[in-house]
Amino acid sequence: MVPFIFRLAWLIPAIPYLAALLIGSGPKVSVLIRTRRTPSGRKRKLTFVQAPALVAIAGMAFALLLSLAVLWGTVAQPGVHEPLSVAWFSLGTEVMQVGIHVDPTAALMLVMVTLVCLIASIYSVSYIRDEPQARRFFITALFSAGAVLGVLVTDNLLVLFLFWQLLGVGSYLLTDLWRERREAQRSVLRRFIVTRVGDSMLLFGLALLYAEVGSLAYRDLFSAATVARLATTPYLGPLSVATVAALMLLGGTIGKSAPLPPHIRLPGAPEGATPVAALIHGATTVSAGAYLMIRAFPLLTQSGAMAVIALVGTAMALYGALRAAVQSNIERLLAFSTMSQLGFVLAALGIGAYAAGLFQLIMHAFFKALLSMAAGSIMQGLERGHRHTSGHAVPLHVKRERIDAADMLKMGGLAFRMPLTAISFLAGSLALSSLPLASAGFWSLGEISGGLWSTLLPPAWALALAAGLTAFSAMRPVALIFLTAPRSRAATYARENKLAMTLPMGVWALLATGLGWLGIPRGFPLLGRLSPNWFGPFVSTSLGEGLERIVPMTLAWQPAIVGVLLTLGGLAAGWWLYGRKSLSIQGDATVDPLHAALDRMGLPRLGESLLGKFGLADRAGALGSRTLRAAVGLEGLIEGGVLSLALIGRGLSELCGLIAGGWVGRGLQSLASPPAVRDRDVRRLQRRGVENHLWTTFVVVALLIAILVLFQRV
Amino acid sequence: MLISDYLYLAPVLSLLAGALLILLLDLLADREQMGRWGWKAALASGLLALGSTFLLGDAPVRVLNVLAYDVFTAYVWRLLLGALVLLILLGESYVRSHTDEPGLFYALLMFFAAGALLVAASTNTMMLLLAVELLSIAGTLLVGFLHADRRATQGAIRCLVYGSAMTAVMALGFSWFYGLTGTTDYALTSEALSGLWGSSPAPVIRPIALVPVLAFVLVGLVVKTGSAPFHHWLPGASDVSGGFVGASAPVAASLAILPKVAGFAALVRLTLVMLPEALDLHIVWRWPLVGILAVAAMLWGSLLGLRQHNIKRLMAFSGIAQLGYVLIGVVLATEAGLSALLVALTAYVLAEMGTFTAIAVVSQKMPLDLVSDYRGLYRRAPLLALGLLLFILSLFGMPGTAGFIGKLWLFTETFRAGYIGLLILAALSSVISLGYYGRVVRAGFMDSDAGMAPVPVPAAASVVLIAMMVGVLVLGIFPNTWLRWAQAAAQVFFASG
Amino acid sequence: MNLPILSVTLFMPLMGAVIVLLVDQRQSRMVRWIGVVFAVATLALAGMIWAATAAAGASEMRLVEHMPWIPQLDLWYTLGVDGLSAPMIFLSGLLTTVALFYSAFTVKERVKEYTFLFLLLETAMLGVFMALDMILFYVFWVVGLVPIFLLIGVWGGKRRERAAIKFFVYTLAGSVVGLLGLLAVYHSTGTFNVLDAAAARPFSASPTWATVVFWALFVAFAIRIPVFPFHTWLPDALTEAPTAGSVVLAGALLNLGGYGIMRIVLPFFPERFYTYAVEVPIITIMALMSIVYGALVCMAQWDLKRLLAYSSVAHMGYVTLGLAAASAAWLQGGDSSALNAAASGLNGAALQQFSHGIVMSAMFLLVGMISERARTRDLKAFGGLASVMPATYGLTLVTAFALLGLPGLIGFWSELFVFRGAVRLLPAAAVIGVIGMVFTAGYTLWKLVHCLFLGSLDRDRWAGLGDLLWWEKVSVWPLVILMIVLGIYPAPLVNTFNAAVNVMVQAFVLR
Amino acid sequence: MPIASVPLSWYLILGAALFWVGLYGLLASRALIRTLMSIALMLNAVVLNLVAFARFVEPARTAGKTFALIVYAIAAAQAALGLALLIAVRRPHSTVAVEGTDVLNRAPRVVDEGKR
Repeated sequence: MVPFIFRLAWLIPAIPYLAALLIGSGPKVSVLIRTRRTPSGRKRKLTFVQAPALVAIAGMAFALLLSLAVLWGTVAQPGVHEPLSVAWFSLGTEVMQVGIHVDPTAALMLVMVTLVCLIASIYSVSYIRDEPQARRFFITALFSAGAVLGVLVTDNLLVLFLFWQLLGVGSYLLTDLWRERREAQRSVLRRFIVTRVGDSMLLFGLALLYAEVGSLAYRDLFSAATVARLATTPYLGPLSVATVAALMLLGGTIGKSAPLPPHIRLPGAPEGATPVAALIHGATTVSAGAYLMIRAFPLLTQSGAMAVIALVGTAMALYGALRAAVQSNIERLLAFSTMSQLGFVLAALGIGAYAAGLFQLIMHAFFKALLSMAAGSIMQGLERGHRHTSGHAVPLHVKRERIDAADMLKMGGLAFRMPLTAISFLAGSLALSSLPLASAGFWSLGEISGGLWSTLLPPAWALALAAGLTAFSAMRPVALIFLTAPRSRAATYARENKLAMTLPMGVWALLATGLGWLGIPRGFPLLGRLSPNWFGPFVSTSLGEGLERIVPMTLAWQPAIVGVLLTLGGLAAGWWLYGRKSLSIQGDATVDPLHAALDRMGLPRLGESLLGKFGLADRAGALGSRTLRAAVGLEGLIEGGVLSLALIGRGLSELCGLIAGGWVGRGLQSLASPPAVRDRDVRRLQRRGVENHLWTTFVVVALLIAILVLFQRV
Repeated sequence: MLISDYLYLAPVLSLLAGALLILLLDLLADREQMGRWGWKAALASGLLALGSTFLLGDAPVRVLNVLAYDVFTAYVWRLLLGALVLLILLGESYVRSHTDEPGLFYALLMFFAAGALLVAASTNTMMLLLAVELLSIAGTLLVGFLHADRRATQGAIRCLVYGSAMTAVMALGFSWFYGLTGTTDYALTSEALSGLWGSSPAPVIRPIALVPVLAFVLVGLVVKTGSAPFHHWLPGASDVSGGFVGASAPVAASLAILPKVAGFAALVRLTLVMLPEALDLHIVWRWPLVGILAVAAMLWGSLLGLRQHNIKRLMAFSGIAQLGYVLIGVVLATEAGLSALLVALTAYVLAEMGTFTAIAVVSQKMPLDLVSDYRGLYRRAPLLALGLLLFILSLFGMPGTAGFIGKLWLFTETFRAGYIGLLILAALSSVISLGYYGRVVRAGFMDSDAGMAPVPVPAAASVVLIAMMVGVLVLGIFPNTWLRWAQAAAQVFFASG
Repeated sequence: MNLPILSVTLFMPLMGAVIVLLVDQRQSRMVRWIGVVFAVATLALAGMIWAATAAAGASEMRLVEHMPWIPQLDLWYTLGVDGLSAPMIFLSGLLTTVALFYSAFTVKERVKEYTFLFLLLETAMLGVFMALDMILFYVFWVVGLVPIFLLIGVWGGKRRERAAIKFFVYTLAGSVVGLLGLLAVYHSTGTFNVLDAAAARPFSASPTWATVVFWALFVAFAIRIPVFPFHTWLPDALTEAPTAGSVVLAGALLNLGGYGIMRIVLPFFPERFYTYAVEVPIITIMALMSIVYGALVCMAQWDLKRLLAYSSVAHMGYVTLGLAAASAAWLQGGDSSALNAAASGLNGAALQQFSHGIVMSAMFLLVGMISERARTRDLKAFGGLASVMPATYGLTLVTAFALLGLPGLIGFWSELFVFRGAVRLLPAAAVIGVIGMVFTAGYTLWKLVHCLFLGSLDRDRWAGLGDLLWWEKVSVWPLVILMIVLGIYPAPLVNTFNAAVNVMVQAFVLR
Repeated sequence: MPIASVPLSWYLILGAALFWVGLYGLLASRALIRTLMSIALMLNAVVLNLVAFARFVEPARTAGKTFALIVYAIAAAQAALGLALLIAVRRPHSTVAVEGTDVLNRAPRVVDEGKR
């Protein structure tokens, strides 16, 4: 039974694609599920659950079921399974195999991703307004979901890369969602290209491994023997193949996971599905990126890149947290916090804390999903409030004042207007801030900083600082959105959303907080006994034998205390700055106390640069256009080179002409130009017709021949 | 066996007879009748001559002690006579519309051809001189054929002055040969020359002193036959310098084909029969003398061709370059090299014939013969344009055409003989020649035909065109038979020695 | 099996061309369909050839026909296919078919000559891939230039004159150099047979000569690929050619260059190739310049077809890079990982040609369809076409992704293989080449997708453009399907190439 | 001194001198008549050579003399032709093909530089 389930794992990524295909080509039916009374009193069909949504939900549910079955299978038989492997093509003397790889890590990730996608699909049903849009939305969503599932089930870096790239395409297809919006498209493109930088590094790494090992299957690449060999094979200068490959994979991961999700929501854009899209694309992308690192863990541990990974992770964590702390746009805030969280994961892997990293990754996916959904709910509520204030009588297509529903400075006091959302968001925020005991994040974070504490001290401090900042930026939106008084009319009239939206959030909130208990380290006082750490041993079976280099899940007490203190401090600071009293409003704009504080401290530039108004993109653009101009100029040069060859030919020809007509040819030329004929010469001769002279000539010549022929005795 | 000797002269005699017959007819018939019958009579005698070459067999024969009839001669004669027949066809419409003396034209053409045949076959310096003179006088008259026209006459004068001077130069060279050996026969000269320095008494004259003599002969022959760079008269004969045609297109074609082929045959004979291979003289002749001539011809023709705007001049320079390549065959002077020479020469004749047919047709409409007159030719006369393209490609050496086979063989043999520099220069000149070939093609195919009238193609001309196109292609793709002929012809000089 | 299937295939289009010549000018409809029918027949035969070669193992020459052609010059009519040429033959057949089919609906004037030239061109291309005699190879190689020259010159765009002449002079000049090289090889080895000559290693005793001849041949082929400093004819030619002409030129004709290098230059002069790819890395630099520089110029281009042309240059750069990488294995005799890397590089080069053929043709078709509708090629004039031409948008999107080497589409494999070879054998070049990938993604998506299809639509101008008609879809779909199918399951293609490449690598690597 | 005792080289030197004089005349002269005469001079040089050679090399046979005769005949033919052409140049513009006149009326469009 179990092998059979594993064998079916390939269906998991296939299902979303089939569903997408079905939606793309299927009949355009809409199912009416509800009618509503409009203010004018007439019944109008308002809300549909479209066939696309149904297909998508059914597909994701099926995928989830399968994933759960696979997870069950791995629980029953932990360890690595490769139930399927077929020949793909041959290159050189090697045959490339492709198949399925199932292990606890993959199974957990599968469940996580399918679950997130399923919930998000259900949740987005209430968002989607019209059928074509739904179609496009679900196709892109399913595309991405399928891609990340593909990344998870394959046994082969090549296939992983394939799906990895499809994931990029999935994000890219968002452009299709916003066909007419140039700005959004441009940012999607920009993101794609940035990702592409990472991808090309990854491809390089892949090519390197392929060339050195002759295969890209995990079992060949990450076997102890291979890894050891790669670690000792020199490649570029002092770097070994393993190191270079690890760095390249790291580049791929960063390229995939670190860039912000596309600037999704423009002020006043009507589509509401965007946060969900962001969730699916963003969360899945991040998981895929980190999954690569987790997969390649055996290689990383043997390479010289571990410290680099840890440092990069720390830097990302700190940077993301810093930037998240100052954002006033909720979506951007969440995006930067995602980046920061990925940094934590990388840092964990960098110190060899495999289980902790994975745990952090999964937990993050859960609470970030929660936060995203809550943010979507808030924005939706705000829009409803906005519609309420601008009146129902105005038809949809008439242009009216737009609001930026993601701007937290325009919110405030929503706790009572949207209580369910508020509770969910709070739960997510606390999880994000890794508040002890109340969140899943605490355990993993504690472990990571503990690990760093014992190996690299300065990064450990940085990481602790990042945790504090994360806590601050988790509290900040809570305070800004839900506490004090509303700061705009839309916020004043905002309303709680329908159950289809709030219920999934509620369920999710419970999950997000509860799951963390699965990973409490054994050494933790009291709780360590209460809930034995099942997670670590379970996932560590994913690693092949001889590769378990996992930092024991001990909890050093110094970092733990520092971490708790910093977290609490961050939360308190957030509340103190934003939740204590209403923000002052100057004119139209709300003053952000943080920025005001930074200004007062004489660091205005800091806030701005953290907000991203640094102009780096412009500079890069200018450099780019200079390069392009140079390239085009070079083209002219080459053309000129060819032309000059032609000119040399022409010149030679002129020279010949000169010789022909010049001093060398002067003698010849006197022959070449007809000699002058003088009149008096002619007059003497001009008695008979010319023909006769010609005739004479001829007769003479003919006679001559005759003479020769007759008297041929020479 | 005097009678049988005359038998071997049948081609020449039938041409002369044809010429005399036409002259006779010319006295009796009026212009209109002549226009109708003249070309037919000429054609008949041309065909007769051509046919008779096939009846003569392959065995080498010395005719009247001054001519050699062998496979080589037969090959060249057939080539010449084939060209003659086509020239008659080609000239037909042109002559009818351009002159009131059609009979004279054909008669001159026949004399011209007869001269060419004799040049190709002669094995005696005296005979050669005489035959060249016949060729050159008939040629001069042909150039001046539109004699009422002043500029045509000037072209003829130029021909005459040049030609006569070169006759003198060549004759001087021959006189020295005679003086050294006491004979005018090639083979005997060769023997005598080898004996000259082999004998016990100290030689009268050192071989190096003969180099100027060789140069005289070479220059004279080559310039007379128009295959070298010194002959401004050839482009000049068909030029537009005064804003007018020097020679009509059929005449230009005749000048471009007959004397050159004949001249090459004579050159080959001189090289292989008269100059004993054992002697340094032979080497001197081949490499510095003929070789330099070849290089000069190739580069000069290609480079000056670039400057031409008149298509006849352009083709004349292209012809110079082409014959420069052919001269390489003389430089090699091996059996294969000689075969290659014949092949290249034949390919040249085919292409040149075709090109001049096209030019003749167009110049009936637009007598200035500027390249720009060919604008949009593809839309005005597709057959003409395609033919022109094909011939030009053949001249360039495009694979699939006869020109390629010739060049390929020549180049292969050159490589084998180790004349790498020569080869590279030939390739270079080929590339340069693309410049002007490209211009013709561009005018014909790319330029718009706005303001240009369609060009009607006379039936005879289209027959020639199609025949040449087919010939160029067939010989380019299935050249086996042709190559066998050429090999057989070349063997003549090597089988015995 | 006694049927000389290669000859039959080779002369099938020529026969069609002759028949076309015989049909009356006015019956253009009939002419068109004769052309298509013959192209389809050839394609079917080409498919059979591929299948037969693959079935027979593809590692050595199959279906060989050998008879004297011009014995006096030691020329043989020798045909044969192996895994390297069979797919190329199929590709040429496919693209000609697509081009003729598409032209059957678009070309209105001088249909007869047009069809004739296309069929002639097909014979020439097939001939190059089949010929095993150097001069036979050369004949087909050069003969193919004339039809394309006329296609550009007569049916081309506004500036066709310059483009056609440039093409003519450039390629013919290159071919003269090539001929000299081939003659030199003959001089050295005494045979015109490609395989024998390769086995004999021309000029192995004389490095100077080997260098000279190597460069002559390399330049001759490099002009046709085209490689960086010799590429300037391509943008003009591709821009001015009619759509179908661009399809065949970009898709099939450029492959001749790479094929020539694989078949002739590399096996003949592995050590020279090694020298100039590794020790004095001129070739490698040329390849990298093609990649990076081509992509940069693409970014600066606003003319749709020119853009594609430069993108062609950039993509063909990978071919050269793959070859350079393969040659770098020369010194590493016994090392099986180096051998496999070299095989990978060669496979990558071959595949890149194939995939470039398919993808670039599809792109040229699509772009041609758009620009012919819009009567402009200026990218700045477009935007938002996705809403009026959804099918075009979808197809272009897939093609663009194939162009930038997305896994799952055909373009990816070649890049992977090339890099696999380069990473192992030419690491520094691989680093730079990888950067080119980023650029490619940039201009492809930005120019071909965003500027054309996204953004706001100029309704006054483009509302009436209309989506693809049935025959346009029929022309593009086969290519797109191939991109996807071979992208997911490249084995039919890769295994065929690989069989031949393994043999080649074994042959040229120093033992 | 008797004729017979004049050595061969004297004849040859004279011949060469004549030839060069003729060549100089040919190159230097712009008048057709003079040109033709120069050519005749060159041919005469050849004849002198031939006769001298015939006398000294093989007095018994006739080849050299025949050659000399032939060269004379050629010179005569050339002279005749030259004179005929001379007259043709000066002949009034009477009968001319139709196209000819037409062309003359068209101004030359391109000055060809290839020929000076």
